[in-house]
Amino acid sequence: MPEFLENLFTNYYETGAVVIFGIGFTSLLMHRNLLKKIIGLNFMDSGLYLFLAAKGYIAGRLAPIITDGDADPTKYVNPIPTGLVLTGIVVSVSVTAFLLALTCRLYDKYHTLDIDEITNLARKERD
Amino acid sequence: MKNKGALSRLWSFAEYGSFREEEFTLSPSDERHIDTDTPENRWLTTVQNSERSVGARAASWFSRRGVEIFQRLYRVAAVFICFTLIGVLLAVVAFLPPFGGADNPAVNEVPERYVAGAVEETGATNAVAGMISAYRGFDTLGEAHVLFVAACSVMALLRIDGPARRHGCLPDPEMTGEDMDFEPNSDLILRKAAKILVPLSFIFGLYVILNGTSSPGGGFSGGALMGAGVILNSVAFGFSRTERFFGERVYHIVKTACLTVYALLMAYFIYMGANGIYDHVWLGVPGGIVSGGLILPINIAVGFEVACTMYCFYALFRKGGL
Amino acid sequence: MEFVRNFPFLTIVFSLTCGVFCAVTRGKTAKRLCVCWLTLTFAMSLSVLIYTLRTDGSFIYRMGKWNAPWGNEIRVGPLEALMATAFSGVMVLSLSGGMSHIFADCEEGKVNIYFTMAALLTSSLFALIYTNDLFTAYVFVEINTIASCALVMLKSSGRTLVATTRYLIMSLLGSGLFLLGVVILYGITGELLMESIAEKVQDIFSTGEYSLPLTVVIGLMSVGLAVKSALFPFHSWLPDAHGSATASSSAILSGLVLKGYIIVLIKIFYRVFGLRVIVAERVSNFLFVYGILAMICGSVAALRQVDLKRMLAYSSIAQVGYIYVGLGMHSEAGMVAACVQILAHAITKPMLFCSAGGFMDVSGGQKSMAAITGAGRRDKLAGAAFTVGAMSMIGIPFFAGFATKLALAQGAVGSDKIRMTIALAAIVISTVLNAVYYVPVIFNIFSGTEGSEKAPRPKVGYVFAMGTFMVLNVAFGLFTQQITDVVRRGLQLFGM
Amino acid sequence: MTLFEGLLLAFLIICAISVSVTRNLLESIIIYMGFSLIMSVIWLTLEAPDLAITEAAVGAGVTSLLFFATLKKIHAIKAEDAKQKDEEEKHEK
Repeated sequence: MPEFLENLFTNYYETGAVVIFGIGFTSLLMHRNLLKKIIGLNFMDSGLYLFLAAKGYIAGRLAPIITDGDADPTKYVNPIPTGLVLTGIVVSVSVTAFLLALTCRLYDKYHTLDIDEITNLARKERD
Repeated sequence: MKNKGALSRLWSFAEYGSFREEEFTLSPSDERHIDTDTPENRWLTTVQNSERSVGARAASWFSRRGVEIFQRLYRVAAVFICFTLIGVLLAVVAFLPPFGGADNPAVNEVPERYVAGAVEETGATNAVAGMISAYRGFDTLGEAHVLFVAACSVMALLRIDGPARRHGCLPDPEMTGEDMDFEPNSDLILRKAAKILVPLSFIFGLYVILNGTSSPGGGFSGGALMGAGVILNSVAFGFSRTERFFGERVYHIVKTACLTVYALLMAYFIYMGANGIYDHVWLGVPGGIVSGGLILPINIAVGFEVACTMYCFYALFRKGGL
Repeated sequence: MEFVRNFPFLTIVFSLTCGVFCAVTRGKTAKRLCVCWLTLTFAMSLSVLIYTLRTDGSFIYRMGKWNAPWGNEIRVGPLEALMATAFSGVMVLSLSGGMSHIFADCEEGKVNIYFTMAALLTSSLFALIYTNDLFTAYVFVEINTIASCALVMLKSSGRTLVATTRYLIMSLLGSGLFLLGVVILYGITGELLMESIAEKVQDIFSTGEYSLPLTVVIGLMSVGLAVKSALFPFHSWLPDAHGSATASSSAILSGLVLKGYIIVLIKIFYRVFGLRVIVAERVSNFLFVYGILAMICGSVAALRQVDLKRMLAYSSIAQVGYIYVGLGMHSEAGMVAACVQILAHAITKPMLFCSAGGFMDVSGGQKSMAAITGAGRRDKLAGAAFTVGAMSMIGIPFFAGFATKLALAQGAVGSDKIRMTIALAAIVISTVLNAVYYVPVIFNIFSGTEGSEKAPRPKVGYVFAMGTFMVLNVAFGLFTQQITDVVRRGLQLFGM
Repeated sequence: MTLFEGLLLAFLIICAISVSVTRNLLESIIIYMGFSLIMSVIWLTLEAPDLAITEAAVGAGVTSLLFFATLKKIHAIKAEDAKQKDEEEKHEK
């Protein structure tokens, strides 16, 4: 068990990332308020990206911007996770905008943000 | 059959926290249709009848007691599932290679070449820019289109066509008098600050885009900065002032042009690369503005697309149109 | 290099551009642009299929100047080309089969966005079929998710909005889990390309160093993609989304979108982890059990529906169960059965949804069972198509559905005894249940008087789509052996 | 682990939890904004300046703005509802 905790402490960024991911996942799954669900989604994504970026960090190295023509790979951190997270951030802002637009429309129609209530109201109407 | 009913209720409840199927079967509109007792429908009615009476009783019982019990149960179950998820993931983290280690599996020949070959092969001194727009350019093409898909969806949801157009979703502009959009001369501090900040964010955004090959940033971040500048402009001075230079027509032209140019550049690059044809792209001076070969035009195209999309999101949310 | 090798890449990239152009044109122009381009992609995919069959091999297409672990690449073999051909063909047919509904259900100024979404969806499906890189798969999974949600949402009634919200939330949970799987896998192997990961995974598996993370990764990816493809316990978003959308959207979503994610899952099983690891980790057992449950429960739920489209949606859940049972048999015959089922369902379910759209047209826009009584006599084409589709779903010989049941039974006979018993029993029960809920509908649509409502003059596209679907279905039933051979050959090349 | 990094991570987790706890939507959005800003500092400590810029512009900037715009719209609809209700009541009297 102490070894387990020690490992967790060594991988502290990943540990934090996983906890944030879990909290975000919980909010996305459980919250009935749509806005909080969306914030939860963003937390979940941030947790994921933190995890991914932590995989690319190498202690004591610099950001992968080559200065003075010194292209020695052992001096810079891994650029792959950074690039992937960049893609991920854009994806998550797109999804957030889409969900928020849906929220606006739903609130306009049903005057509530509670997804369960909205579902019940929607079921009563004829499509 | 009834067990299945209860089971499926449980499942649907477990996933969404509400009972769905029974309610649907019993929704008044459907009942009305089945109850039209024409001879042609009789088979259907008999099929449904026996089940429905039992189902109705069960449903009413559920709606009285079950909902509360299951709601509580569902919360407990969900919390349990989430804690299990976190626990499992923590266990995984404990077994992963140590953070920041120089001999982790992720440190292999792939990132090595991205760093070592960045200047010679892509002409970009920022290895991240070289990686996302040259080595793995196809991913980034997809990413730009994710943003485009989202912009189209938001437009389909929130754009208001027809006479109500000008006032947006807010039905009467006088009613929301405090609303800044419709009362441009609202806040002195904001306007004074915007006078300085708007040009600044434009310039900074352009700087980030143009220097994306040799310093942190690139199309996406620079575009977001420029988009923020346009948004700030319309917050401080009202939409009418932004519309002078940025209306729906401009938006469509810029976005289409940027995405088409991007796709064509990428197609050229991929086609040449895959067929082993030498492409006559000058890589430029590493570290300068004109560097990175195709990365610079790609960054510019992406940057303007992102700026347009960000403003488009905001305008659609605030007034239901560009 | 032959020029035909460029076709997969051209279909992916220019479908994106086609979508961009559709967004700035008016409805009618966008329709023409989209349908023409998709027909062209069909022709291109067909020629790629013929090329791969003639050369009897697969090829790797480098997406750029750099070779695989550094650059992106796509991989094309007979199976991929077959899937792409079928998907683009079904896409065109679904669009033209429900064209009048698209124009009726969408707001007038927003019809073009429908075609934008259709083009982007096709592009992402192609990318998912061809890709050889996990992160590319993630990016295109996201495009697929947003575009398919938008297809549901474009018929903007309250119910579709709610259905879209739930669909999107569930899909995002799924993609979150999938991406987490990719990230952990990147952490323990340091690769994103499928082949390189496969090598490292074999090492890890034999040394047992990261065995727990590996198990969790397989679980996360399977659950994530299962949520998105509506495997049984995660299915509840599907009936709402598929039942309330416009006819073409339901057809596309049921026939193609669900399959896209399953293809990614098959790729991951085959090319990333390898069947050996999957069997050893017992993932296939779970998939098998849930597949069986989906077959039974989906059919039972379909039995209880009074709404035609919801019934078809529940039937989709059962059919997805068939695919997962095939995946869970951990034998090659099972995989073949799963692929055959993907194809058969992709050509059958869109036909059923389009004919349901036809019934709604002649029944005053209603879709409950009571309202469509006699609809098959009012719209004879839709009636015929529905009958063919229902026959296929029940599994009458000489229709497409029979082929899958046969392949699945063959797969079951080839695997161990418990699986064989359960699978065969489930196939029989599910066949009976299918008959129980499809046959009354057939009687219903052909019973009663013709009614006063006369069908409007059918559109050319609609007639063409329905006719082609019927011919395809029968042809699939007749040439099952040949198709199965192509799939088997493709799978052999797939694993390499 | 330096104290600074530990503090940042702890702050992130506190933000994530407190959003679930708060009742006020505006508060939770502001908390989200803070979360994004802290996140962009964390990207800097992880030697990823590209991400820091993007997160600051996209996460803390545009996403939060979209949240605010949504909330404002919701409030506008709410206010309108209340007004309508008042008028109806007056009408009844």
